[in-house]
Amino acid sequence: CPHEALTYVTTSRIYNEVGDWEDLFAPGLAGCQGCNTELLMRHTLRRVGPETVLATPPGCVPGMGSVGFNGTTGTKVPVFHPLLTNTAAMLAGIKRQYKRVGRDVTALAIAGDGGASDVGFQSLSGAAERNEQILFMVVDNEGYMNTGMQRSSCTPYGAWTSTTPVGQGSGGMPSQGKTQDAKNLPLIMVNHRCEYVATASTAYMEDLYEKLDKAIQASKRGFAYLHVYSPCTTGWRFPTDQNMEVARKAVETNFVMLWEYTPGDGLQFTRPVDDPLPVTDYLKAMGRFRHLSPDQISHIQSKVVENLAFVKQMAHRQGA
Amino acid sequence: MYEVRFHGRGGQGAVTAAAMLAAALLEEGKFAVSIPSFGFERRGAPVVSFLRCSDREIRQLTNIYTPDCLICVDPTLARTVDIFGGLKPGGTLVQATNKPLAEVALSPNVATVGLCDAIGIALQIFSKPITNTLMLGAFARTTGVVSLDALKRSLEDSDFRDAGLKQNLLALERGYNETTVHTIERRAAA
Amino acid sequence: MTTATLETPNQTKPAKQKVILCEGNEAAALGVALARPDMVAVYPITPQSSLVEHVAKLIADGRMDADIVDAEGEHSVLSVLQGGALAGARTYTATCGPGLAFMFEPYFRTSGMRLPIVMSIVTRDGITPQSVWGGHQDAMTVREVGWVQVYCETVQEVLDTTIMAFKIAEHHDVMLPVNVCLDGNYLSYGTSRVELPDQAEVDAFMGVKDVNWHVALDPLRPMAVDPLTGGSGGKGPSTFVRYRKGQCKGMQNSLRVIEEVHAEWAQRFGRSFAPLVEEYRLDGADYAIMTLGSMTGAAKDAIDEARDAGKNVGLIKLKTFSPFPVEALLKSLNKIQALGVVDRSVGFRWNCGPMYQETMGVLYRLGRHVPSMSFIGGLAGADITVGHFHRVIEATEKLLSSPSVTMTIEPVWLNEKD
Amino acid sequence: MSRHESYPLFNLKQANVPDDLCPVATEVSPMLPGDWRSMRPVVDRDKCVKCAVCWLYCPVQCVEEKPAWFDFNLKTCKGCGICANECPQRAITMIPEAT
Repeated sequence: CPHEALTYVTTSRIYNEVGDWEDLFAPGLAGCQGCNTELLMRHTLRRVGPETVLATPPGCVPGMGSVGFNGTTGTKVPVFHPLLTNTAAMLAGIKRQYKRVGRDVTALAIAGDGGASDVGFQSLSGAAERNEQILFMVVDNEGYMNTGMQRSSCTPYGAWTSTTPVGQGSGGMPSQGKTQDAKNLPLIMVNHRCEYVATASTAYMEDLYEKLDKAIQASKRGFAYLHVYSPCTTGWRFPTDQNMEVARKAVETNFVMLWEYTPGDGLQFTRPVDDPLPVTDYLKAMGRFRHLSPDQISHIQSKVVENLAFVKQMAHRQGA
Repeated sequence: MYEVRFHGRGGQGAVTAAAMLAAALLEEGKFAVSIPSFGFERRGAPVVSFLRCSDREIRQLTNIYTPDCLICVDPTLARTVDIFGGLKPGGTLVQATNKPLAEVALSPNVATVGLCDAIGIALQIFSKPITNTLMLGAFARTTGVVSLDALKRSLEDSDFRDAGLKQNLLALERGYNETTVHTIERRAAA
Repeated sequence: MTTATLETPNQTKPAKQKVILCEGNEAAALGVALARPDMVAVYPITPQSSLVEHVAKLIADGRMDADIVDAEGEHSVLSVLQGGALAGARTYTATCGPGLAFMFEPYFRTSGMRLPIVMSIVTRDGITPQSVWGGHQDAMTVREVGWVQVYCETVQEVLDTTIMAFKIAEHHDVMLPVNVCLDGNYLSYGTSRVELPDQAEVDAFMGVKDVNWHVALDPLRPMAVDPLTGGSGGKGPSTFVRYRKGQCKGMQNSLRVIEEVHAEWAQRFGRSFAPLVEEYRLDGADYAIMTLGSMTGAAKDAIDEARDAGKNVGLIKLKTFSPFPVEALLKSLNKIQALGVVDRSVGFRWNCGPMYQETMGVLYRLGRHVPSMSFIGGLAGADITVGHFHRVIEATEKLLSSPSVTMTIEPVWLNEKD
Repeated sequence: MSRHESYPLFNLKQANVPDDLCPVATEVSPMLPGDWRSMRPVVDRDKCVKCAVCWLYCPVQCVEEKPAWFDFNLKTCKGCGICANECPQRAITMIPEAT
C-alpha cells in the first residue's frame, strides 16, 4: 500500500525533528477518547513553540481543559478564552502591541468551525482584511461538537446533528439530516487574499507539518489561515480507533481536498487524488450518514465532483 | 448674554461660521459657545446653528429660542423657513441679499438690518456661492459685537476645505465694507 | 479646530496652558492624545463619529503616537483593545447607542477581566423608535456590568475627565474599565473655550504606565486567562465569589480614587470638578433638583433665577453614576426636604428615570421621609431648557406642602408638549 | 533546531497580584486520564521497528521511546486504539484492562 510506505518515511522524519520538543499542553486534557482535535492541538503547539499566545474560543479546544478550570491550566504557554465571536480581533490586539514594542510573539488561534464560520466570521473576516499578523487555525469537526453536536454552517449536507435530527417528519416529508451544503470557509478566506491559506488533514501529517511551517512564516507578514478537517468520533458516530481511517477516506474520496494558496503562487493541490474512491466509502464509515437515501448520496457525490471542478478551476486560473 | 441664530443651507458653512465667530469672540476675551442643530444636514437642506456669547462663563448647552440677532447666509431661505421665530423685540437681521431694504422680508421685531450682496461678492471671489465668511464681516459691521481684526485672526487659525485663507480674508473684508446698515424706525405700539 | 494663544484671565494655575476652542468630541480626542494610549480602535457611529475622526487625524498628523485599528465593528473594537491591554497597551475607544449594544458581549467581559480600558460613550437614545440623537438611554442600559461611569457637564470637563479616566482605571486598587459619558449633540458638538493642559504636566500627572501587572498574555509570564470558573462543586462556588467580590471591591475603591484623582488634577491644573456629587446653592435650600450631564448648565441658570425670585431651591448634580456614590449623595440629601430628579433616559421597570430609581434607595437610607418626583426630558435630542427647569422647580416646590407623596407613580415628561 | 524550553508558569503570589482580580490559572492541570481506559495497548517488542506512527497519531501523545521499541504512558493513555489500528507492523494489540 503506497500510503503505508509513505507514512513510514514521513513519520521518522517528523519524529526525529520534533519528537523531543516539549508538548506544550498538559499531559492530561479531557478530550474524548480518540479525539482528533487533541491530536492536532498537541502537534500544532509543539511546532509553533513557546513564544506564542494561544487563543481558544469556546468549543472542544477549551472544553477539554486547555484554558483550565478553577485555577489550573491545560497549556504551558499563555492561553485564553476569547469570546466565540471575537478571537481574531483579540489576537490582533495582542499581536499589534507586541509588534509595537518590538517583540516577536506568534499569535495563534485554534478555533472550531462554528466559532469561525458562523458567529465568529465577522471578526475573522475583518482581521483577514486588515492582514493582521495572526496564525488562525480552524479545527473543522463540522458542527458544534462541544455543546452536543449541533449543526454549524460547516456541517455537510445530509449529516445528522442534534439540531438536524432524523425523523419521520410530517406530511410525508421525512427529516433526513442537514438540508444545506457546507459553507466552504477556506475558499472564502482565499478571497480575502490572505498571506497563506491551506486545507489540511491529520491523516496527512507531513503535508500538515509543511503547511504549519509555511503558515508560521506567513503569519510574520500577515494573515495565515489553516483549515484542518478533524473527524469527531463522538459526534460523527464511529469507533474511536477509526479516526485516521475516516480522515484518510475523506481525502481519498475528494470529499476533502488538500490544497494551499499564496497570493504569489495562487492555489495549488498538495495531495491531489487522481483516482478517487466513491464517496460512499467515506459516508459508510460513520453513523451520522447512516440514514441517507440514494438521492441524498447522489447529491453528495455530485457536490464532490462540483467542488473538485471548482477548486481545479481556481488552481488553473491562479496558477497560470 | 447675546444670542445669535445662523440660518443657511447645508454646505454653505453656517455651522462653521458659528464656530469661527465663537473663536473670534474668544480672541476678544469673551466667552462663547456654539451649537449646531442636529439632523440630516445634507447639501442644500435648510440648517440652523446657534451662538451664545457673554462676558462671563456660559453654562447653558441648549438651542437658542429667543435670539438677539439672526444671520441668514442664504438669500432664498426666508421664502421657505420662518427665520424670524422667537427674535427678541429690537432684534437684528443680517441678511445676504442683493435687494434693497424695501424688498427684504422683515418681522416687526427687527430694529436693525444689515444687508450684503454676499452671493454676488462670493461668485467674484470664489466662483462659488460660499457666503459664510462674508456674512461674518456683515455681522461685525452691523452689530459691532465682534471686531474685524478678531475675525481675521480667527480665520487665520481655521482649516478651509473649499478655498484658501487669502480668499476668505478678502471675503471677510468685503463683507464688512460692502454691508449697508439700516435702522428701522417704528412708532411704539402704544 | 481654531486655536488662539491667549492667556487665560482670572486663573491661578500653572503656566503653559493653551486656550482653544473645540467641540466636546474634539476635547475628548485631545484628552486621549494627552494620555498617550498605545492603541485605539475605532468604528464610526453618530454622534460619536467626529470623535474618532479627530483621533485619527491626531495620529495622522503625528500629534499622537498610537496604533489605530480601524476594526470592522464595535464588537471587534473592544475585543482588539482587550487583546492590546492583555499585552500591556494603554487603550481607548468610543461608541454609543447601537454600537454599544453590539459591543455588549466584550463590554460585559472587560470589567470581569479587570482591564483598565477607557471608552467614551457619546450618549445616544435608542434604539427604537429609531433615533440618531442624544439621550442617556445607552449608557444607562449597561449600568449593571461593572464599568465605572462618569458623566461630564462641559467641554472642558470632557477633556480633563478623559485624561483622569485613565489614571482612575489603572489605579491598582481599581483596575476597572471607565466610561466617560458625554451627551450626544449638545456636548459632543457644542463648541466652547477650553484650556489645553501641557503634555509634560499631563505626563507627570499620569506617572508610569503598567496596565497588565495583574493579568497578561505574555510568553514571559505564562498563564491561562479566564479559565472556566464556578459550578456547584469543589472550589467552584468559592472561587467565583472571590472574583465577583473583588470586582465589587474595585468598584467601591474607585469612589475614593475618583476623589483623589480629581483633587490631584485640581492641584496640578487649577481646575476642579466635583468628583462624585456636586452641590450648587444647596446650603440653606429647602428642596433641590437633581441633574446629570450637560443639562446641568441650564439647570444652574434656572436655580439662579429661582433664587433671585425668592425660591429656596438648590441643585445636586451627579458626576459619578457607577458606582453609585451613596455616601456622598446621603450628605447632600440630608440638607433638603423635597427632591425632583431629572433623567435623560427611561427606567422601564419602575416607570421613572433610572437616576431617580437609584436615588430612592439612598433616600431610604436617610431614615426620614423626603417626598420626591421623577422628571424625564431631553430624550432623542430634545432640549431641556431653563424654562423646563423652572417647571421642575415649581413642581418640586409643591412637594414641600404634600408630605404624603412618597414617590412618583408616573414621571413628568418634560418634552411631552414641546 | 534545538529543543524548545517553555517558561515556568507565572507565580501570582511572588508578583504580589491579589487573587481576586482577573480570573487566571497559573498551575498546570494535574489531571491524568489514564483511568478512562477500558482497553490498553500492548506492544510486541519484537515487531516494533520504531517507525513512530503510533507517536504521530496518538491524540494524548502518551507514546514514549524506549531503547528498542515504543511504549505507552498509561497514566495518560485513554485507550482509544488508534495506535493499534495505525501500526504498520501490527505490533500493537488492544487488550481489556481487567486482564
